[in-house]
Parts: sequence; C-alpha cells; structure tokens
Amino acid sequence: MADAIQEAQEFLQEAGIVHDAGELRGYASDASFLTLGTPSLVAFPRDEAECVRLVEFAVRHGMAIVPRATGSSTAGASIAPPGSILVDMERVGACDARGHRRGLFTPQAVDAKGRPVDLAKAGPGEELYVRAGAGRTADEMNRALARHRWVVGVVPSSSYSTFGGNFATNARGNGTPAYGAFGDALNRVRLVTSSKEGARVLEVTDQEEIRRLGGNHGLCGLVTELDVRIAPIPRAEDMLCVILRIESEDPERLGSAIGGLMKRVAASCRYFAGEFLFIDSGVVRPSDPIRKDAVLGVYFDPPAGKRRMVLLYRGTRDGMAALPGIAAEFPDVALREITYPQFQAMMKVRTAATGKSLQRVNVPGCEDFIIYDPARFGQVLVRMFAALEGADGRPVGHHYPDGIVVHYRPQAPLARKAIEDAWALNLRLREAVLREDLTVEDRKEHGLGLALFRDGPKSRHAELRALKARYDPANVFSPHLLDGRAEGAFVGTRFMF
Amino acid sequence: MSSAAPALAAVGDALDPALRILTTEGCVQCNKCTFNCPVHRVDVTFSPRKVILQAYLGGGDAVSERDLWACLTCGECQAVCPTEVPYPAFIRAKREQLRPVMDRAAPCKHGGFKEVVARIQARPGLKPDRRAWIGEGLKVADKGEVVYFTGCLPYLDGIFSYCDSASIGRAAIRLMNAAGIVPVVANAERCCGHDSLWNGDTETYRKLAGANAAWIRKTGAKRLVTTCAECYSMLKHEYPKVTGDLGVEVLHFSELLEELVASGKVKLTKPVDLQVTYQDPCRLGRHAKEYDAPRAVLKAIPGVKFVEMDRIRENSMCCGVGAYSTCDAQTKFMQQERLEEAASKAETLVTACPHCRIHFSCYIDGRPVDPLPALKIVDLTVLAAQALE
Amino acid sequence: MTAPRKVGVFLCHCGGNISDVVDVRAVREFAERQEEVVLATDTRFMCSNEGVCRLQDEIRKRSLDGVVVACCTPKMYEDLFRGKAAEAGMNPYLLEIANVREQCAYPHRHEPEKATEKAKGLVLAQVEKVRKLRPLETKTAAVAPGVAVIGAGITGIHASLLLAELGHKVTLIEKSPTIGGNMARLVKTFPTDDCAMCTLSPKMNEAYNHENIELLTYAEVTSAKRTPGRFTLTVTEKPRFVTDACVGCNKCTEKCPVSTAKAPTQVPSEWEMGLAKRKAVYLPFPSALPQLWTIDADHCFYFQRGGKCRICAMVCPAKAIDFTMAAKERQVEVGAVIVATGFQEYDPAPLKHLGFGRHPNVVTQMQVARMLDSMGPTHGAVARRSDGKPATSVVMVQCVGSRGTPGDPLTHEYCSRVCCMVAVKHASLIRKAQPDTEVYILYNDLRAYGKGFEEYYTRSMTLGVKFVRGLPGSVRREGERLLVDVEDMLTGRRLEIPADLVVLSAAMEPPPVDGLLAALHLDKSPDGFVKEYHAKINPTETAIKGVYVAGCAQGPKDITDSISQAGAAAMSAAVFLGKGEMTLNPIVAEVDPALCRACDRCAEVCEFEGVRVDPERLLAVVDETACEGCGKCAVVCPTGAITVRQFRKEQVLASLDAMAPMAVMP
Amino acid sequence: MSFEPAVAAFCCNWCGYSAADQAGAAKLEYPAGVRIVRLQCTGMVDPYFVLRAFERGYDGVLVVGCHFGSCHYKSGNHQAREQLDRVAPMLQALGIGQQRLLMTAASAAEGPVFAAKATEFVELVKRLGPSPLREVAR
Repeated sequence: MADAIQEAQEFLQEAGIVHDAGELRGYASDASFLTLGTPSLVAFPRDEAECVRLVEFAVRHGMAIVPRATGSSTAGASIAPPGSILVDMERVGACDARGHRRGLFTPQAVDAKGRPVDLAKAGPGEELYVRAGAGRTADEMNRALARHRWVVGVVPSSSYSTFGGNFATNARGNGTPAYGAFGDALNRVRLVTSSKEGARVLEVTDQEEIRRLGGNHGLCGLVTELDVRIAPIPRAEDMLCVILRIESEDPERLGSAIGGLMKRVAASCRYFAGEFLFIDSGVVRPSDPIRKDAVLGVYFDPPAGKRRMVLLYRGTRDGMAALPGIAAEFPDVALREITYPQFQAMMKVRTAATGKSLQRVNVPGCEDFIIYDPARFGQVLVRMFAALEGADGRPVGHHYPDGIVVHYRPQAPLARKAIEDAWALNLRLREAVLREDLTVEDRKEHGLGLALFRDGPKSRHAELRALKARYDPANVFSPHLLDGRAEGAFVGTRFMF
Repeated sequence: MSSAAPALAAVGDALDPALRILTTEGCVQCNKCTFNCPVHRVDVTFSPRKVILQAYLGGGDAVSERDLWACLTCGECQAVCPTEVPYPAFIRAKREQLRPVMDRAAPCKHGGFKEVVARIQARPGLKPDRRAWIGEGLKVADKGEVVYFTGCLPYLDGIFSYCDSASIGRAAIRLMNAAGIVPVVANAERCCGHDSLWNGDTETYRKLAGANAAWIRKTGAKRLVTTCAECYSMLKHEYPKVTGDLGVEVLHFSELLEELVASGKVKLTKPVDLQVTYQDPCRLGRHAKEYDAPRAVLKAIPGVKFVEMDRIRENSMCCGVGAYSTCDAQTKFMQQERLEEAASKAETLVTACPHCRIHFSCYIDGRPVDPLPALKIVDLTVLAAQALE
Repeated sequence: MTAPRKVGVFLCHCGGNISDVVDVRAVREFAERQEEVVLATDTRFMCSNEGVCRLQDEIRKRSLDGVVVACCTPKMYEDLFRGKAAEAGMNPYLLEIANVREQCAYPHRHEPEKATEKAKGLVLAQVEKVRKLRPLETKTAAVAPGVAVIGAGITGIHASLLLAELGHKVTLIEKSPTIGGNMARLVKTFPTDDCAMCTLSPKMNEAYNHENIELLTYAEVTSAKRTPGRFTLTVTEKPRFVTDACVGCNKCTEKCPVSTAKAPTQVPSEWEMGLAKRKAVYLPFPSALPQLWTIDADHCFYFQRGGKCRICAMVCPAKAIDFTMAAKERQVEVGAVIVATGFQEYDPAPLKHLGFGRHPNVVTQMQVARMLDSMGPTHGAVARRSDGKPATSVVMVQCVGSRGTPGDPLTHEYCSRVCCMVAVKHASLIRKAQPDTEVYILYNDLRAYGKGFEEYYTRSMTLGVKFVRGLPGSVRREGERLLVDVEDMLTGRRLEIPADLVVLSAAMEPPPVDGLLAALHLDKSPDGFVKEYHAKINPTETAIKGVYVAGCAQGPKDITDSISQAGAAAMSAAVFLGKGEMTLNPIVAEVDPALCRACDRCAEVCEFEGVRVDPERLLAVVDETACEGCGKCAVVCPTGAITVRQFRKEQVLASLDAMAPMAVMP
Repeated sequence: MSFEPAVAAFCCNWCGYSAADQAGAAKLEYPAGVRIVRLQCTGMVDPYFVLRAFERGYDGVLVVGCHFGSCHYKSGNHQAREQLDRVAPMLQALGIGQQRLLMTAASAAEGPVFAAKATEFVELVKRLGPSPLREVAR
C-alpha cells in the first residue's frame, strides 16, 4: 500500500496536479469530528482535465478515489480509508489559469438550453441558469451575480459550501437536490466517471436522473460543473421579514400552536426562509449587544418557568400577505415586522443557539428529525424536552413547505467521557422521538454520511448500488462506503474502517 | 491509518494554551474560513480548518512551520466563522509557543529587520530622537492634551525607499495644527510592539508596552491619536490586557479627523478631484472594528468620488502581509487580486495603515504579475491634508 | 532539524608569529568547549606538509564536516587547505580560515591578553559560520566553440588571426563592404613611415583566406541572445546586389551613370573621406577585400527610379548583377565575442570658428591622409580643394574636438592620443614631398609619449615643420587664402598665418554602435567608448563574461596599442573558450523559488546580467556563468529569496554575533 | 579599566579586507576592539547587519570598501553608501547616534590607511562612550 501511495504521488508530480502528502490529520475528519481516517494523499485537481487524469490513473491502478467537495458537510462520506486518494474538488471550476482560487470572476449565464446569455441584457422574466464549477460557493456566486442584480435561486445548504459538495451530499434539508427545491434548480450536471478502461465525462440533463444522482455521496464520480437556476434580486421594498413569539410553560401547547400555525402558513404563504428557535437565558451572552437592540432586545428575557419560542419568516410581501392574518388567529402568538439586518441578527442567534460556542464540540448523530405533520409538533417537543432534561443547548429548526425539521446537537468537552455521554443523549433522544407516528429521522438528508450505511434505509442502499454500477463500473469511487465491512462499524467516538 | 489519529480524549486531556483558545469557540469544520482565507486562494493546501483539526488531533506541535507563519492573522476567517473561532489569536499563541523551537525558515526579510528595531527599542535607557523627520513649519510639543503616537514612521523610510511614509506623519501634524492642536510627539515613544506580539515575541512586546504605557501616563494627555492601524489596535485593545488602562482615549487619526471636520475645527475646502476606493486595514477593521470613520473622512473631502470595492469591511481582503511574518511568491498573487479589484473601481486606493500602503506600493514598484491599470496608493491622512487650503 | 555537525579546529603557531603573541593553548581550550566542535588542536605550521597531513587524517578519522583553520590570512592558504580537505573527502566549502595572524597576532602584538581574547572571538566566529555553512558543489558549464569578432579593422583582423591560428573557429563581422577599417586609409604610419597598406593588406589577405575565419562583410549584428556559455548573434547581411560571380572587371562602375559629370546624383566616397565621388556600384578601394562590387541602393537609379536603369546588369560579363537580392539573417553561435568596432573621425563642423564645412580648404587629418596617397584623389598632392592649386602653406590645428572643457557638449573631454603624431607625420610627409610648402602645427601640448615618438617629433623640426604653441581663435577667408588667427603663447605675439589649407586634427570618437552594445548588454564609459571591466587591470574584459573589447572601441589608440590589445583580447578569449567548459564559481547568488516575488529588483541592481526574471515562471533565475556573487541583489530583495552562497544572512550574522561583546537572545 | 570600544568592521574581500591584511603584515597597530567580518563586497552590507551589530552591543560599525570607481563589482560600494545613508537617520532616531556608523575606503595596497582609519574611528567611538545598548546589557 505504501508503494501504491508512493506511485500515486509520483503520478501527481508528473501530471502537475497540486497535492499534499504525508501525515495529513487535517483531513482526518469531517464536521462531526467523530469519523476518523487519516489519508496519506490529498489531490487538488484544478479542472475537468485533471479530474479525468486522476480517474484514469485510479482505474488503471485499481486505486480508490474519495471525492471531497469541502463544505459544511457532516456526511462522513468524505473520509479516505487507507490506500485511497482523497480528491478535494474545491478548485474545480473555481480557479484561474494559475490555479489560484479567484474571488473575482464573471459568472457565465446560460438559458434552459445551455446557450450563453448576457446577464447585463437579460430581463427579470427569463429562465436563466449559471454555470457553477463544482468548487464554487453560493456566496461567491451571489457576489458575482449581484453586479447584475441576480442571485442564486435556491441556495443549497450553507451558502459557503460548494455546489458540488451540496449536490453530492444531498444538502439543504428538505430542499435537497434529490427530493426538494434544489433539485428543481438544477438543469445540467457534468461529472467525470469511470469506465472499465478509464474515465468518462458525462453530462446529465434529465431532471429525474439529476435527482437520482443527488446525494450519491461521491459514489458515482467527480461532479465538475452544474447549471444552477438564478433569480432576479427582489427589491428591498418588496421584501418582508417577521418575527413571531410564543411562550408557555407547557411545551405541548407551545408545539401544537406553532405546528398549527405552520400548517396554515405552508398552505397559504410563500417564503424564502422559515426558522425557529427556543429562547432561554443562556442563548446569548449577557454582554451580547443584541440584548440592547430596541426591537429584538425584549425577546431575550423569557419569564421564569415559561418556554419561549420565536419563529422567523422571510419572503416577498405578496408571498406572505396572508401571514399577519393567520398569526392573529393564534392568541399566544405575537407577530412583529423586522428589518432584514434584524432578521440576520436573529439568524446569528439561531446558530449560537445550537450551543456551538461553549467550550465544546458538537456531537452529531441525530440532529435532524422531520415532522411531516406539524400538528404532532407538540408531542414531539414534550418528549424531546423530557429527554433533554439537564442537558444544555436547545433545539432549533426550519419550517420547510413540506414539514418541520428539528435539529439538536449536544455539545461535549473534548473528553471521551463527555463525548460518550453526549452520544448516549443522542441515542435517548432517538428513543424518545423517532416513532413512526411522530417523526422520521431524516436519513435522506445530508449529514447522515456513514450512518446511512449503518442503519439507513435498505431501499436507499439498493438505489445507490444500482446507480454506482451504472456510473462507476470500475468501482473506484469510495468503494468502502458500500462495502459490507463498513456496516455497523460505528463505535463510540469514532468510525473505524 | 485511523489509528494514526489519537483518541480525542488524549487530545482533550493535553490541551495546550493555544488549543484552549480554540476550544472556547467550537470549530465545526464548516470550512467557511478556508474559502475566505486569502492565503488559501493562492495555496490550496493552506487551510485554517485543516490546521485546527490537525491541532485537535495531533496535540501541541502538530502545526507545520508553513501553516504557522503563512497565516496573515488578517482575521478574514474569524469574520466569517459561524462560531467566531478566534483563529488569529490561536496562531499568535502557537507562534509564541513554537517560536523558540523553530528556526523560522521563511520570515519576510523585513520582518527580521523590524524585529531588530523593536528589540532595540525594548531596551531601557535608550534616548531616542524621534522628531528629526518632522521637519520645518510643523508644531509639536512635549506636553499637551493630545498625544500623536508616530509608531514606525521615523524608521520605515530607512528601508522602504519606494514610499515616503514620514509624509503620513507630517500630514497628520499639519491637519492637527490646522485645528489648533499642537500634538505631543514624545522622544520616549517606543515601537508599539505589534509585530513582536503577532510573531510570538511576547517578551519584547511586554517590554515595549510597559515603556509606552509609562510615558503616555506621564504626559497626562487626555487623548492619544495614531495614523497607524496596527498601533491603534495595539494601544486600544491589546495594551489594556498587559498594562492596564492607559488613562487616555485612543483614537485612530480618521476618528479624530472625522470629529474635527464635523465640529468645523478643520476645514477641508480645497477640492481633490480623484476617484478613490478604500482598503480596510485588517488591524483597523476586523481587529478594531473601525469601518466608518475613514469612510466619513473620505466623504468629507471635496472633489473626492468614493467608490466601494466588492469585498469591504469585515469581508475586506488583506493587503497580503501580516506583521511582516511572511512575504513570498504567493503574497504577490493575493496583492494582484486585490489591486485588480481596486483598479477596476478607481484610480487611487486609499488606506488607513502605513503598512498596507507599503505592501501595495512594494507590489506596484516591483513588476506586477499581470498588467495593472495605473493605480496610486495613498494614505487617508495624506489625502485629507491635500484638501487643506 | 539537521544532524549535529562535527567541526574540527586547527590552530597554527606560524612558528611563533602567532604563538608568541596569542596564547594558543588558551584558544585551543576555548575552542574545545564550543558546540559541535569535536576536535581542537594546534601545530607549528599548518601550511607545512605535517600540518596538512594532520588536517587530512583528522578529517578522515573523525569524518569532520566542518573545519576552521586559525592561521594567516585566507588569501594565503585558503585554497590549499580547501583542496586538501577535498582530497580527504570533505566538502571544501565547509572549511573556513580564522585570520589570527594578520588580524590579531600582528596588529595587537603589544597587547597579548587582548590578542588572545580576540583570537578566541575570531575562531568562534568561524566556528559559528562553519556550523551554518552548506556544502557546495562546483558545477561546470559547457562553453560553445568559436568566437565572433565584430569589426574587421586592424584590431579585429589581428585578433581573428591569432585565434584562428590557435585553431578556434572565428566569425569576423564587418559592417562595411570591405575589411581593413580606418588603417587602410592611412597612407603611412608613424613613427616609422612605413606604407600602411603594405603592412595591412597581407593581414587582410591572410584573414580573408584563413580556413578558420569566416568573413561576413556588409553585415551587422542586430541582436544577441545569451545563455550560459553561449552567445547567439543574429547577423543581418545587407544585399550587395552583386553575386560572387563578379570577376572584378570594373565595367559596371565605368558605365554607372551616378556621379558622372552631368548626373543629378553625386555620391561622395566614404573611402576618400568625401574628397572624391563614387559610383552607385563600386568597390570601396582597389585592394578592398572581398573583391566584390556593391550596389548602393540608396543612390542607384534602378532602385531610385523604379527599375529604369539596368546599365550595370547589361554590361556585366559575368551576369553577377542581381537586383532581387534581399537582406539575409543568420544566427551565429559562439562562446566568446570580441568587440573591435574602432572609431570614427570627429566632425569639426560644430566648431564654427574653425570654418570646417564653410571653407572647402579647411580639411581634417584623415582627408590629408587621403591626399597624401599617390593613388588618392589628388594623386599625392596636398592641394587646395577650392581650385586644386598645390598648397604653399598648410596650418594644422591640434586638439580639435579633443581635450575640450568638461561638460562642453560640442567637444570631448578626453585626449585622442594619436593626433599629435598624426600631425607630425603628415607635416613631415608634406615637407618631404613639397619642400616649398610651409607647415605649421598649432598645438597646446605636444604629446610624443610612445617608443620612437620623441625622435620622430624632433626629426620633423629638422624638416622645417613650424610648431606654434597656441590654438587658433578664428579661421577667416581672405581672397584665395585663409587667415588663421592665433596667439603664440610662448612669445605672446598674435599671429595671422596665411594658409592654403587648414588641417584639423579631429578627435577619435566612438562610432554609432549603441544597438550592438545594447544587444550584448555592454555599458559605455563616460567618454562614450565601450566600458572595460577594470580600466587598469582588465582593460580588455567587459562586465559580461565572454565578451572582450579591443582597439579604439575601448578608447583612442594608435595602431601599436590596438595590436597589443587585440592580442590581449584574443588571449583572454582563448583562455575563456579553453577546454570547452568553464568551472563555475559556486559562491554566487541563489534563489529560493518559494520566496521569490519576481519583482525584478535583483535584476535592476545587477551589473553583470547575472540574474533575470523568467516571465513564464515568475521567478528570478541566476545565470551562474555570469553572476559574480557581489550580493547587491541580496540586499535589495524584499523577501530574502536571493542570497549569495557562503554569505547567507544567517552565515554572516553567525560570525558577527560570535565576536559581539555580548550575547542577546535573537 | 577604561572603555575599550568594540567595533564591527564589514570589509569587502578585495579592498578593505586586503588592506587589513596589509596593515597586519606591515605590523601596523590598531585597537583590538576592531572585529572584521569578511564580505565579498560592501554591496552586501544590509541595513539589518548594522542594526544587528548594535543590538549585539557593538559600539560602532565600520564599513571598509574599495574607493569609488574601483569597486571590484563596479558599483557595490555605491549601493552600500545608499543603504547606509538610509540607516544613519534610523540610528539617530533610535538614539544610537549616526556617528557610530562610518563607511570608508582603503584599497588593497592601503594598509596604513586602514590602520589609521580604524584607530581614528575607535578613538571617535571612545569619545562617544559605550553604545547605549551595551550599557544596558551590563
């Protein structure tokens, strides 16, 4: 194996492909910190040509390739087992001739048929897409598009993760490429796959096939380019941000009220973002300036004994015209219009609310429950809070058009004991809330990673195996993921290959 | 291989001070830092995320020399980090910790030079003569309300022949004199210690800070103003940690000038017909959170047409060199990218830090990578002084 | 971190020279205590066979990878010791000398304690430096065979012949249609009065026929590329419009309508210094080489009048005329270049008071040289140009355009060296040929410095040449004649000398060869001539390794000096071409690609074209054949990417710190 | 005991260093405080060297090169001059004093000149007293 790596490195040297070798603990994990596998070789291809060369090499030498698109992924699918090459895709389609990642670039817009379009001349009505290199992030793309007053239609997951990564890991909650909005936003995917002899470059334009490929976790090849739907930037005066507050000592009541409201909203409103979080004294530091904010300040001193929850929506005024009316029908709910900066400030709190900044690391494992029937939200909350008794951090979530997603990710100090405890808490939580009648743990979403192959739905396994057979006949892309030995090998604080 | 990575427990038990800084804010490995890191753009193998994970798993010395010194400590990573991991502080601590055992392979040459100057000034008993550069016609005093902290200005021109840094100081004094302020320029002044601190030479830093604090208190002045973003962030935010309160209000010159203009004490009446854009210095912006004063000043200068670049304020891109720790082939490409951005907006790039000015000027003086539209690098203070009748 | 070094320290007593002053034992004990020093020992004479063997034994025995010899100045035995160390299998560049004799024992011999203390410092300094040194290897670069000589005057010809005789392939490049240069114009040469042509033409012929010499006449170097050990010159051969078929029958010239009595186009002959006309198709002078006629397209009616006239073509028996000929470019690859571009005569017209160009009877020495030629325009007669009457009074004026007041734009500050003797020569010749002709030489200082010159000068007085100390204030016309106004500084009398001919001893000045110099990256000295490497000790070398300069290209000279310098240049070139490879001095600049910003500052300060920025790789590249290792670049480099080996910052500072009065943590 | 200045003398290989050898060979005396650092050319003198020398407690820095116009590398000594002219004001500003830095020339033949200049400079430094940095170190 050592010489195999040696050989691979020499190949990269000759091919002039940037790479990093040796003790690379820095690539040993994804955002979970828990799955560990230190690669001995990381390659950074800069374009399709280099990807092709890599795949050809891999096929010829029967060497495994593990694609990593780099993003906020906790998918765990991007961990390279021994003897494989970790391929970091972030430069693909995102760097200049010298191979430098460039923040400044001119976006290339195309129409539905893939014909180039001049954004400066394009009208707001047109159906336009932007050619996004796999390594581009929505942030970068939006900065570039902003000059022409356009924006990426559906931002996949965190706006700072790469399109390629989001696609491969099926990112963006329910808006995933496989099942949700981001899928609709994709018109064309270009990827380098294997053939028996070497490499193939494929272009997939069929909507259904694109959805099938979404969330393939790098099993099918290296995604190099995507056509992503873009939309005109709405004028500020057309936009509306609101914050809704509700509080009660009884989580049941809290949940069902909110659930009910969400159901109505989903039915009669269109919005870009729907987010919720629970407010308690620990959610922001006493010193946090937001407490001084004239409007928002009041949300941070919950009355003793009561649980306070806030719900945030952002959308166009006409899309959310019905919202105030709906809110008015719920006695416990107080609605207030806020500015976009205030909305952003609250979103920051939402991030903090997951407890991420308290001397801890996150212990994921069951952070995404989907509640398809909002009416059940109440019961879910009851069970959750019961299980969470004494633990810190607090649930937060999204309101997607087709359901509620709840995140909870316990924090643990950097010590095995604590991490084990946090993990145990996770398992208790699953016990409590993962019931047919209540919730599904979103096993389709990104963030499941290796867990998928531990206890994900067998149906998905079959799907992926079939897909892989077609795209990767040489079986060079992350073969370990579907290799039986990986199953159930998730132990304690780390994943062992 | 996975066995190569120690159990997390082992790490947790053996947390060094630097790592503790890290863990106070939990890194979630989202990699946003990496995409915003200017160094990463030109050296894809450099990634704060990577370094952090390396440090977690590898413990104390798992930071390579390259990773340690290539960081600009510009704080772009921290600015975008969802959990506000103070990466620069981490690197600073690491440097302090590892400096003795590493022979720095690739310091910026001038870094070595500036270090000597700082170390020399850290010695007690020196009798510096820091006013020679001021020249005729400008009024400075030994006692007064306002202290002007000149920083490196008396030394920079000894090395950076391609930009007359002392002119910044002269402009500042001129503007203050115009407002009836005769600033204190003290011979007792020492280097602010910015580079020493950021390059991990805390011993020197503490000596310098102590010496400065001592004389500043003696002056009995109410306010202290500096034209240097680095001095500003040191005196305002770092000194109090080691010297306690200085007993003066620390201002960046742009803040003072904004005030003087607003109160009409200084009249900027002579039109300066220029299209300008503004570079937020890391130390003034991300480190000290002062974004508005310089812009206010620019807007106050008649004739100046002020255009923003795409990446500004907390997202502003670094000038390419931090604390003179590293300057190399890759630095050049970062600067090219930033200056292209500037040149696409204006003919003059204004900075509020003599060091940004030096690094950019050095780039332009030394054969740009790709043809660059004619672009002038001007210090805010100097520009403002041009608007004096 | 690298493995610890094994440093050996060898202290020399120098038979008491050192040990009588310095307490060698104390120094040895001090040295022993130093880090990484595995051995410190002393001997009576390090340079003795015994000492050297000791050195080698220890290197072998303890496999030392660093040696400090504390003895006399490195200028004395550094090479010896390094050589011996190499024999013993150590990298020679890991050996340094501590100069305890010249720098310590001698100057401080009355202060033994201090001397001993200082000696410790000196030793430690070198120990510290050695610990930081990196082994160097001596590389060699191939030197392309062959040498190009630019300019086929007497200098170029002589140099070419010497090199050709040594067996080197020589490409001799001449811009005019013939070789021979200025010397061919001189009728006789001082101080011997031999006929110039008689001494020159045999050399011309030899050069023309030599198997090792390729002659490119009517050709100019338009650009040059330099790679280690090789120059690639692009030479443009101008079209003669006459092929080699030419048999030299001269029919074309006879029939050529240009410059005939009633022809509208009259072309002054360069060869005759404008004293005669020439045709558009011509041979510069009878014994020109190659014997190839040339059509001067700028004046030929064929070219000037759209192909109307073809007379030469019609009359040519050999069908050698070819109007379609075009300029040819060719690449000449050589290992060395000799620049021998000679001089041109200064044009005195700007000096209004001398009337040159206004009065036809004011001429230059070169023109007189032509007059004195029996084959020349006046068939040997020194006569008035106005009416061809023989001159009965000739006044020569010295220092015309030479020795001007500093900063005067019209004249040169330097002395042209030859004019005094030229005037004396021509004056004597005139006196001999036309005894009735009065000849005056108006001079300021008369310089007869060369072998046989003074004698020549006194002889001219016996021939009746009149010397007047003083330079003329004005030259006026008075009827047929000219009046020369001059104050005789010796008698203080103001003279008005009537003259049929006023002869100006015009300065020698550099010819217009800026293009060539630029192509070869050669500098000019303030006087405008090619700058030599060192005016005193390397007068024939230039800053560019492999490029040499000789003859008047380097500065005004007479033929004797030109010949000697030609020899010197040929020798230097031969040595350089040597065995076909050159050993490169490893102590030159070196670039760390990781640090280089390609900012070009190193190239800007380099005097030797030793480093340039490769625009593709954006990297400064050192040409080890050219770099001299002076280290200017290292100082101006903003990142410290470029450094001189053995003089890297840390290496220099190691010794500086070691001798410092106190040690402070860096 | 009386103050014995320590002086760092950066000498170019071709003139300064050879001049020092000459001086030695001719048994000319100069103060033992003069410590010679051999460089290829004074063009190598980096402002950094000068400051470092003072930091390490030298009381003066002497740079000895070729006479202008006869630099072995054509213009190295001119560059040295420029560089030192820029450092001088810094030394002043730092409170070290620019008289403690002197650049001079001595050709390979001028041993006596070297000895004289060195002695003279040491005398000057002696009058100036120990470098403030050195005092501090004691």
